[in-house]
Amino acid sequence: MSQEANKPTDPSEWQPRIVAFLCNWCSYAGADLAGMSRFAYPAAIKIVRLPCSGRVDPMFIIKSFEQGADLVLVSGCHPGDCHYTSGNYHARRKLLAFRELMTFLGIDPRRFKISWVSAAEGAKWSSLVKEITAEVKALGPFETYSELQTGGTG
Amino acid sequence: MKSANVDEQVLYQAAAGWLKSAVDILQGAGVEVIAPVETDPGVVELAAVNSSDAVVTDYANVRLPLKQVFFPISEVLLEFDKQPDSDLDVKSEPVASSQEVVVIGARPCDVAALEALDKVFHWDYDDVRYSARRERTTLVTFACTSPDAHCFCTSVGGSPHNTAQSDVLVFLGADGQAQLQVCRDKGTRFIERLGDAVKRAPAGTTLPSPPEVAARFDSEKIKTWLDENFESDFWTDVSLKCLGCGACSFLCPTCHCFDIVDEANWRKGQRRRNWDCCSHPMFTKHASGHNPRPDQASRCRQRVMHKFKYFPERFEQLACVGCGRCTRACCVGQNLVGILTDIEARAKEGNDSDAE
Amino acid sequence: MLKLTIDGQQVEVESGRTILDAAKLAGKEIPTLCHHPAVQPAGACRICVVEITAGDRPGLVPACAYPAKDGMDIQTRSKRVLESRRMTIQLLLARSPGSEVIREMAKEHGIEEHLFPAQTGENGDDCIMCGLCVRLCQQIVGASAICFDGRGPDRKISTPYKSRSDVCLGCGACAFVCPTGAIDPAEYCPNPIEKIPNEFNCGLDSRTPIHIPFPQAVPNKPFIDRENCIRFQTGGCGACENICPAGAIDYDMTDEFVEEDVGAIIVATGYEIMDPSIYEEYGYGRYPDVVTSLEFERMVSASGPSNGELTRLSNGKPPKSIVFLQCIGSRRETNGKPYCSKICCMYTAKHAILYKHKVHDGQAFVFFMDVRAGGKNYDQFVRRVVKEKQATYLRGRVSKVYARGDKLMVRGADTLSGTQIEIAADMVVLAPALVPSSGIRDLSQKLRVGFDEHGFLLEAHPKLRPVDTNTAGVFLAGACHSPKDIPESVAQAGAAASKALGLISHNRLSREPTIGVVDESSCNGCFECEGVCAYGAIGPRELTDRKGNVLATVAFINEGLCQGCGACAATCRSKSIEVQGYRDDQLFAAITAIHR
Amino acid sequence: MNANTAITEPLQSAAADLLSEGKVAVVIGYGANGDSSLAHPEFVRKPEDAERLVFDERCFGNLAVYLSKDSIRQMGKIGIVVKGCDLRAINVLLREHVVKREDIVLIGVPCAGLGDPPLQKCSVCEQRNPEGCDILAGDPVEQPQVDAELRYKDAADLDAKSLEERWEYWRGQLSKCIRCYACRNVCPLCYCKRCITEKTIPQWIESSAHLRGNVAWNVARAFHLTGRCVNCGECERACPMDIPLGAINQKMAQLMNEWFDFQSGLSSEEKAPFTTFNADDPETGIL
Repeated sequence: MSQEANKPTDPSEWQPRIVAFLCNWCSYAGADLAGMSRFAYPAAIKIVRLPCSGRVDPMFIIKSFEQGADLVLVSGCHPGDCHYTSGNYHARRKLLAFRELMTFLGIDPRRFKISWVSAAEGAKWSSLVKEITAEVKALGPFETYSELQTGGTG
Repeated sequence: MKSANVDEQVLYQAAAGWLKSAVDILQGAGVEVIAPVETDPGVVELAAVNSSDAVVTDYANVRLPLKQVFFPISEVLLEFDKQPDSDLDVKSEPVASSQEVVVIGARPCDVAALEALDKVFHWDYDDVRYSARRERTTLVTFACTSPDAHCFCTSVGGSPHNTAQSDVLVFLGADGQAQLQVCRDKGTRFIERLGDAVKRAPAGTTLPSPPEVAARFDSEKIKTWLDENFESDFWTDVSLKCLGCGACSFLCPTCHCFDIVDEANWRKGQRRRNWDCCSHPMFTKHASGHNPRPDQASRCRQRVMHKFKYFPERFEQLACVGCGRCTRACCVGQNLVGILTDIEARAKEGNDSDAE
Repeated sequence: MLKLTIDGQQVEVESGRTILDAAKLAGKEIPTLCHHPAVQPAGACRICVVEITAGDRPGLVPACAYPAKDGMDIQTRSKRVLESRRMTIQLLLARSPGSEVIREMAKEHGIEEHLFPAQTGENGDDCIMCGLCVRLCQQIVGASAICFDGRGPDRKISTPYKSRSDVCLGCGACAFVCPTGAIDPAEYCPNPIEKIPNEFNCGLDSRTPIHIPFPQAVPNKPFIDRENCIRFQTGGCGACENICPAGAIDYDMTDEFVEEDVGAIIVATGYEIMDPSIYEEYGYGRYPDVVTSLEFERMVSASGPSNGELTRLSNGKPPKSIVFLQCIGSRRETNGKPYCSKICCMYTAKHAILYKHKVHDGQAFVFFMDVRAGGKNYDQFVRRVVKEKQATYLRGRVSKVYARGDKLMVRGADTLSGTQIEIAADMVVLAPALVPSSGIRDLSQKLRVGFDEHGFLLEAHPKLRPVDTNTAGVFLAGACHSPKDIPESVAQAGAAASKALGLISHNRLSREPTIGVVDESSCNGCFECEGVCAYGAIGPRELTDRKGNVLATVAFINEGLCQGCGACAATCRSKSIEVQGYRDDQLFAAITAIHR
Repeated sequence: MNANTAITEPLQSAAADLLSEGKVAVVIGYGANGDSSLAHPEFVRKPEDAERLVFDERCFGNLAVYLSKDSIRQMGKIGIVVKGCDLRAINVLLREHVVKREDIVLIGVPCAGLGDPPLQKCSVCEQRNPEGCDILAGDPVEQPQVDAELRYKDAADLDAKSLEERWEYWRGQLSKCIRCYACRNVCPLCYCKRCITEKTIPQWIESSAHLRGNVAWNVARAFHLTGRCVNCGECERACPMDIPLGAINQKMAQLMNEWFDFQSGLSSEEKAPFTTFNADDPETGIL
């Protein structure tokens, strides 16, 4: 896996677009640590830094899909570790409910991941990104969503 | 719209199966056919059809009015793209394809509503998109057979057999037979296309008499009252139950307000025209935050005033065809006819008191 | 005021007082037995007799019961008085020959020969039949559980019919006031008499319901422990009120909640020690001579339960050999605390010295993992203990403590010499791990301060903001943050205090700008944001017109409390809250910019 | 249409009393609306007009929606006719400080269910007799035992389909949306002064009635009602395009019930699920 991540990407190969919303204190720091510790991971992931996973509004996820994301990840501190005491607990309730809503509407829930990565888990971050990148590559482009623009009464 | 009234409205007869032949012939000629189809149980909408099998004929009216064929709910006006290494690229959407369209089966009220839309979209500025769609489209209207309690076309100058703006008015008979009345020259072309499927009706053939739609009010009296009652508690009272949704306007065959929006990220996007509605508070809200129609009372007033005062003043016709959709769709039982008869009653009261 | 003369000395007392009261004022000592200031006098024991020589009917009267009168002339040590007292003592000696108190009194009065034969058996116990206990139980406790029972030689203090009493509270007041210590309430009390353990002394002795919690308490005033106070349990007693000369006792005082608006909070809730009985191998809780370091600290303290006399709890003899065990629960990854409790190395060295002060010929051993003596002069101190052979330091752990005879066998490894050793000890002192105070989690939730897996409160940054918490205005001092010794705690407390002063000494508060801001024009005032705010930063704010009419109540974010997490912004359905620096339009731009 | 006189009469007299005693400035109730199939909202401000109030099997509307309307609130204290289902919405409004309990007088009406066949919400209604009202018009009706299984039946039926089938279904349904916002405006809990769709900086939800905008709008609508929606079914009733919005709301209500043992609107005290948490909340599917 890590070798693959280090390989130069084949420009002809389809590259997924992953949007990740990371909390500033744990997951963003974990991603930082992954970098400092020289853990390689695929470049398909684009990070939006937030103060806390509790800041995530489901609209962020919808908008990411609208903009062509093939996968959206929200990552925060482990339960009990929230820098803001309880933001990730609120996020957990909302985001899991949001995923159920997606699923109910028939939008593939595999396109939306939630994870807890602490500031100390650089290695976890690296392997997580590798894992989800491989998964989304296997799933292919998120056509269900990208075709929506032309659908509807309009 | 380049389909002039014919000098003499000629009547044709069609045997059972004419509709199937018509659809087949039109599709064979590369014409897009739009007809009433059942989309949900008990719900009929106008939609493109591939065969006559899907076409339904026993319905009161379609849910979304005919206007959507010419004035879509949402349409792209232009697209823009700015890539880092190139100039801004702006692409205007083609106005409309040149493909001919025949709409079979709209109701006379919906078709008559186009008269109002034609005037609006053709007034100080020619709306090329609307006009192009109108131009390529032939309207084969089904005469109305089953008006319901909410219908009031006869009170606003229409009738179940109104021929206004129809190219052909079809009177469906039993067993799939029909009488086709050619009203405009596009209709003549349509009849010609049908060939053997139709033949001239013998002289003296009579048309069925239109079903009864009771006259409910006198729009002249209403206008007189509206002229003098811009400020009236009536508007507050009548608007109390209105929740300000857009169901009435969006389903109205003559409502034509729209909004233009840009949907874009920071590189590319579209400019779209979307239906809008004067019941929504945002409709008149200024960028400053000021809203000249700050409450539902003023918005309700606007809707009635526009249809029964402003529009007639400008275009010498009402902006209402009496289809009754607004009343049927209203989730709080707001009733346009009720409002208008109330107004009429007030107008009378006023006259009486004036007389005293 | 009454004027009287006692042993030739003029004294003034209020009317209604007794001769005994007057004598006390005059500084004249009159021996008493059946007297207690809170109980109505009975004059039963006659030991307090004095002689009235003038001003009233002359003769011998009991000072405790006889009212003082104006113009009285009283002798407390006249020949008649002393003879009478001696005779009384002689009789008491016959009745209670074994009583220390009576014998002491006899000695003081120069009695060498016993005039009467000593009673034996049941008729010769320590009870002098003064009835103080009976009066007390009736008048003060209000229980009337005991009385005189039987006649003549069979007369005894007991419950009626000598059966176990169901009105006896088991308060033990009878035993407490008995001048000769003759009463064992367990004889008639249906409930086990539970002494109230003295918390400050680790329960090594007991205390009264009204007590001063510990010697250096601030304020240094007694308080009433209501759960154990008879007054609050039965409405009886009131002894403390009766005898308090300052009239300071007020039973109507209640606990009150005091609300103060403050600009900063310093948390200094300290630590507790972990209960070492979970480690069965050390025998704590099973062997009385296995004690914790804190118990040992009290045992050697001059103000402790034994007034500084170090004795074994099992047999009261001084421990001739003592073993100190370090790291009980500390630095233990499994079934313990992974951290170093930091203070144990130093206090154990101190304890070794204190032990040698108490037991000069005793032998002390210390089992340790490492000696962690980082700190000014710390290492020198420990080395002195080792060098001066105050204690023998053994590097290794103890596997088992078990009893053999009256000794505790301590079996452990000396890893430096590579041998197994076994020490026969009289006392074993454990140094348990330090843990945060038990209420810390509740408190941290109230203060919205994070805590680590052990319950120690989290600092904002381990290096750069070690005194701050992530909640603005809340600072940490001492062992609530991590195990700390006194100098460190004092240093941190000073830092916390100056941080707090720095915060509140300015007219305006400056802080990072990434905080929530409410759009008051669109806020619905549903206050769902309030529910998700971890800092209590959101409250209501009334929007008024110029006349002061309330137009709407909207959310208001306290800029000083908000930490900018954005949970409120994500919860607000009308999007009326923005977090500066993470505004919706900024995030929208970030999301759309990701995709080309 | 037969007005239920056993309820209508006490209802009218209660309204007349409240108005004549000056306890309320307006009574929101139902009016006959001729022979229409829907009784319309009636705003009675004079005691003599109380006779305009009715209660019958056409009283579908949830009048709680008017409690947040400025035009009504300006009148003063409000008396409102509530069925058990409507009361649940009012409980949420109370919890969310939209109205104060002391500013409204609740006139409860017992309701054995509306619609023929009965509405789904009526077949699982456990609040046939609204509790905690100030006035109860008419005698209580029998409250049958409700099969909790059926409470979320519409959602469960869709849940039984495959992901692809569901997408096919909702694609079709949401394509119909014309963005008239009747669902929002009729909802008693959609009282935002500024709906998220009306915020333009940034515009999270595209206003165009294309499927992408429609999905965004309907997801936002459903999510904003999660843990709040009382399943009164007004959105679905109001939708001129007959989109089965109730099933989406049911799904989210089912989740809240399953995960947090929470049913919205049963009390005005309980915290909404999205404003609180438990450390041991469900956590499946988190990496």
